Amino acid sequence: MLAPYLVGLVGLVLLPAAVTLALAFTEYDLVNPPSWAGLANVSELVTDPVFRVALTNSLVFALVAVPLRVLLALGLALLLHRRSFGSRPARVAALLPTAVPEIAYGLLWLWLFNPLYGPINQLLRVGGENGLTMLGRTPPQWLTDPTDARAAIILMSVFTMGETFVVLLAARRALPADVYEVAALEDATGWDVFRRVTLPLMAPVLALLVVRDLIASLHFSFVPAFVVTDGGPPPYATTYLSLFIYRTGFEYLRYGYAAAATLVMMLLTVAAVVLQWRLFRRYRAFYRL
Amino acid sequence: MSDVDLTHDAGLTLDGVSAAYRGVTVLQQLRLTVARGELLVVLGPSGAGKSTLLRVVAGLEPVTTGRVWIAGRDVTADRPGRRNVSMVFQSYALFPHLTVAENIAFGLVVRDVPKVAARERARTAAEQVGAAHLLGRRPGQLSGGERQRVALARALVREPDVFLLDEPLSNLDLALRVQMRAELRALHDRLGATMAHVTHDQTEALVLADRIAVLRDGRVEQVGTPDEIWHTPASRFVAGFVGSPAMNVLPGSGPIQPSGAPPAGMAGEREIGFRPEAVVLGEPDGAAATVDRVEVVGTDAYAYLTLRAGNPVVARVPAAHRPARGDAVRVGVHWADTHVFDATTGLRCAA
Amino acid sequence: MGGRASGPPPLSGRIGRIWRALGSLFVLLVFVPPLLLLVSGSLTEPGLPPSPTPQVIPDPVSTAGYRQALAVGGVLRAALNSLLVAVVAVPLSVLVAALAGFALARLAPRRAALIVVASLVALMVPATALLVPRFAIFRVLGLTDTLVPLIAPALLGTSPLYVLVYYLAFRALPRDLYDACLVEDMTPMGIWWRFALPMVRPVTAAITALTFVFTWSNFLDPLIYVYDRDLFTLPLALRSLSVLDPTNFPVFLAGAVLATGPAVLVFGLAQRRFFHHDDQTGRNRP
Amino acid sequence: MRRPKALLAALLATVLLGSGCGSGSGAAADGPVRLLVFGAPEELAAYRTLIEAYGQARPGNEVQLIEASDRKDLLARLATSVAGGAPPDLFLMNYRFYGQFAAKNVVEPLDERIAASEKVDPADYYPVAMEAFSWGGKQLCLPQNVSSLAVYYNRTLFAKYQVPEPKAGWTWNDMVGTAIAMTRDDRGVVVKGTESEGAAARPAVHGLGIEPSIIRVAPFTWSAGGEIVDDPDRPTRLTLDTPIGREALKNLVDLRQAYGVVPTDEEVEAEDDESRFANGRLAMLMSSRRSTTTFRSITDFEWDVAPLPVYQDQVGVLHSDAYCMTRGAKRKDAAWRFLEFAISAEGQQIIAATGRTVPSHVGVSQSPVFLDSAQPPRNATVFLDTIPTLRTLPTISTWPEVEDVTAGILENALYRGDRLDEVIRALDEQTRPLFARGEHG
Repeated sequence: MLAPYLVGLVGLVLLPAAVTLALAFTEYDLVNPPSWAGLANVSELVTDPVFRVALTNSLVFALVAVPLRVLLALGLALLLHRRSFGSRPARVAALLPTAVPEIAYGLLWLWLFNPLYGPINQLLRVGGENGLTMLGRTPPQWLTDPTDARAAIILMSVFTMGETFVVLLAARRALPADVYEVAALEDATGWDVFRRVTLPLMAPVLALLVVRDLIASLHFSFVPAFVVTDGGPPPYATTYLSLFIYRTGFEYLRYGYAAAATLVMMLLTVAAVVLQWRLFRRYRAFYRL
Repeated sequence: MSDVDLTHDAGLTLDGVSAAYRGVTVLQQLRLTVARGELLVVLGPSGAGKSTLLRVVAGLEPVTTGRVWIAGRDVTADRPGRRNVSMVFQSYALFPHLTVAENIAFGLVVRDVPKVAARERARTAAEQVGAAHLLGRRPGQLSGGERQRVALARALVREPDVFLLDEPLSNLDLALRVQMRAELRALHDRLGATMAHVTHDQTEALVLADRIAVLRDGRVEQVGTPDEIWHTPASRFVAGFVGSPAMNVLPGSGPIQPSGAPPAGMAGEREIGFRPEAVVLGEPDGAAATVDRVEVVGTDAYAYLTLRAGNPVVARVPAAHRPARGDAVRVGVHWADTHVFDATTGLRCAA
Repeated sequence: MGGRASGPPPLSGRIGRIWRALGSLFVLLVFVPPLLLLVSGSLTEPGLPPSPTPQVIPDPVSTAGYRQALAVGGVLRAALNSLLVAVVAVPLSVLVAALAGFALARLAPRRAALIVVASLVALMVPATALLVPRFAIFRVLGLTDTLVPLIAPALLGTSPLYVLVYYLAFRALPRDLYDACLVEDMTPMGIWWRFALPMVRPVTAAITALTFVFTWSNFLDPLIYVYDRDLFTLPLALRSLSVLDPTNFPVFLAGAVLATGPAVLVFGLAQRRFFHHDDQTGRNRP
Repeated sequence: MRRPKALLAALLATVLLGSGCGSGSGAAADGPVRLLVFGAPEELAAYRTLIEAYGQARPGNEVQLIEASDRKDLLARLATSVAGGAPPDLFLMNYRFYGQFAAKNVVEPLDERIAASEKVDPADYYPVAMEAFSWGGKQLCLPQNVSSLAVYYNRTLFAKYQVPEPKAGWTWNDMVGTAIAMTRDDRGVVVKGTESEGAAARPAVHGLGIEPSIIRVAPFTWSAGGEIVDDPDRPTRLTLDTPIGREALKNLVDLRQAYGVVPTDEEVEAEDDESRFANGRLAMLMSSRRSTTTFRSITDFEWDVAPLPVYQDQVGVLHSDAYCMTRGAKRKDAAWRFLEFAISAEGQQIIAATGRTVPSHVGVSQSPVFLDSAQPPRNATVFLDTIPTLRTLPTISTWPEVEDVTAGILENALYRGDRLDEVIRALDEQTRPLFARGEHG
């Protein structure tokens, strides 16, 4: 029963990935046969300012976007797990952006972010004069200011936390009712219940989701940076590792070099996952979960 | 210890079966036989290996040594589905996505019994356990007792060679348990089926069983009819496990000297056991004791005493003649009412 | 929804309900407008100088954007291709993921752990690292310039994550139920089909929806593996619309609406199932 | 477990069957010639027209168009397919970007085929375009056009504000003056659209649109007698730190920072220059011939083209695309037959009719198809007059990276007003390693 999956896993992912990672140690331009280069690519990466910027961008993105996404999903799951007025449509609404195909999603935001004619800034300008907001400030320059552009990419990614939301909602609904009854008998406040009951009980799922989001954050940033900001504003405000690798490999034909960047990216991911897992284990030991 | 008469042609025979779970031996050289049409209750405390025994019979756990025979067939190497056994799980293991009727017919449907026939047999089985009115419901809508009946019906429907019941009554409340106990016994008598029933409840075992096998640490401690188990417990362990409150066990040289003629073989280190109802309060030459507390259970009362030597003793007395807390009493017992055990091996001595 | 409220509300009674309703309203207000704007934008007349003030209902309402998207972008043809890919790939992918997840759950722990780790590693591989080697594989198999490379990811359940989700779901099912199946002499395939799969319907619904969206919006794969314009899928068609000028936004928004519609529909249908789980053992993931 | 085995068997069968077919079709030389191009939907339509005409002229010869949306998509496709061993037979590429493929031996030299051909005579084509595609003494690709930069302007708007139209020989300062005079607010009053004036002075019409890139800076540096690189054949660094280069840069930056005649960054992101011009809110736009296709759909006003302004000499910069054949092509002969057709007078006439190109075929460029006065621009000879003055950018393999890096720096210089010394230093520092890594033809 595992056979098709194993064929797919090895043939379509592990083997190709191994080939690419092996190419990290070669000089390969996609055209001529690769030649052994040892660690030359890696040592060049260390001094490459663009790579460093891309790395920083990716790390900052992960550090900001992952907590935001998970917290938003958790908040929504806790808010909407119980039946109440409007909770059903609200649940569907929270999922909708996740359903939009990536490219369409990129195109949508490209228009929403349009600095002059986009709905977001037009809304922000309501009540203001001369193209300023009501508070007399310039509206965010989503596509031309480095900080605003980074925020824009994060904003885009935050809206698509539907998958995380669904899992957390299910996890919350699966929690046993009796512990909440005990908490009610002890007259615990909402915050106490959250901190001492809900959070510890949901911690395993949360940990899993954070790991997943961390891994995926490198992928989340690709299409927005590719379609919406094109890696800019200049020089490299939203050039994330994924885009850096794509450009280096496919536009500048330096596949070996791009593979080295991929290697670094994967090692970082593994490190982040292991670190996070250890932190979680300590937490789990503490709560004896 | 008891040398079981093993015939491989019985309803169910375990011949020197050992089994391990996660590297720990759970069953050790187990020899046991259940006659055709017999209801054997496997009794023992938690961790004695009772459930493992059933799972080995069903083929859900492998044996490390020994052989399993069902209705004259060696099934040791057969997979569960080929052994023609049915099992009632402690959790009932009903499929929540199927209706009661579908649950009962499940075993038939997966064996490609035609739908109409399967439905008919499921209805019959449901009627036998008094669950015919539940057929259209789903497990989520049933009470504990109803689920138990459905689980039984699912076991019945296939007419297996052996029924395996894994603590099926333990999740029911007392009244229901008493009722289901009786129904289960009646069902067995009606079907004449071979059944192995696992429980840790000694009352259930005594009431239900044709024979009882007392299990301790993966070994059979004693096999016998309820009478034999009660009246001639083969060891101190069996004596202590069967009966509530438990049998009093005191050192043979100890603080109480039973009256009457001692049985033969009282030499060496011995222990004597006697049930609370055998204790005589107010025996003039009895041992001195004080009353710690008294529990009244209807017309009877249990007096918890401490002998001068410090040993605790429980006595059953009529509630009307019960002593009061703090009273000084004299305690006696007849040799005829005692059981003598070897102090080192814990085994019954002589008769 | 089953009405199985998990415990009493931390905020008691009416105040709690009001807060919750307000919260729901807020969620609606945040999440719905982007999509409404997508629709309203797509109905604007293309090529006009952009309006300096916000317009929720375009004036004039025009379907020219849709007509141009269909004509210029070949959106219709692309939609058919996308549909073809999804119709083959999604069921296949769910099948593979469910089978593999089940087999994993029944495997000896040590072997299962090996495959789980391999799957986690596979999750960490960025898509860009796979393009070139996969292209070579597909070329050797003579499959470039067909839709097969777009269907191929179904072989690994689209994403190893979905296999792991199934694995966890199947593992969470009570052991007694598996044993009951074994006593009834069922094959692993039979247990999977008659017992395990029906028990995790919410998971299947969720994974089907996610797989659909993933397949439907797959962009990099067709970009690399598909040449023939007649084989273009929707994301590629949209990509060619995205090079249009910003003021032609109604055209590409129209394309985006056309591409989004089916995905939203599938999600809408599936969410009823994965939010609706009243059977007690059919818990969604652990 | 019967079913999974069956599934696996089916899978293996598919794989084997697939590879069987694959090796079969891979070796076969029949099937259509595959041509990889990119472009906006209108441009792609032009290529489809060309292929259709070829099919009619030579029945039985099929060409399949592989479409990419932009240059980057095209590169990704070309690179992966070459790496995977299944390259397209032909691709169309600008000379600025073909260097990386030429250097890596991906492109098939065409000299022998040209010599043997009865249809292609190199003398029929503008030499400047032909030379741009010669690498290491070999003719690698054959150009289909010889476009160049020109200034598109909105005649109607010039007439309305009574500003003299640009004409040949005008200087950079003339252009700045004209742009200032054409930058107006919504009441038609001349305004200065700089940030310091506050948002109140946001112009309704901007005087000039220009893209901050090295290919826009180059012709003016040349015009002033300077160079953009130290050695056009074997460049090792940019030479914008010379007084001439510096002045050209400063003048470019001043368009935004001092005079505010070009739209702001924000405005460009909101609406690109081409559509701003098409919407009548940009008086002049510096662009290549390819904008013509889009502008021909303008109905609201009249427009025309003027030559680039000069510092000293009239110098233009070449914008030329060529058909290249891949070395790994499966159907080289068939591909060559299409190539012959595409760059022949007949083929060039078809593409020229769309307005997109300045034909590289001398005869076609001077024919009514190109100079046809029924369609704007009326002043199409501007493009032909420039040809003798055209210069080419260096064709080294890393030039695409140079363009990307410099574009970022120049964009910040123009819109954000980075200090000029910093800009020049950054341009030099960041491009040196790229030049060092580059290979030359």
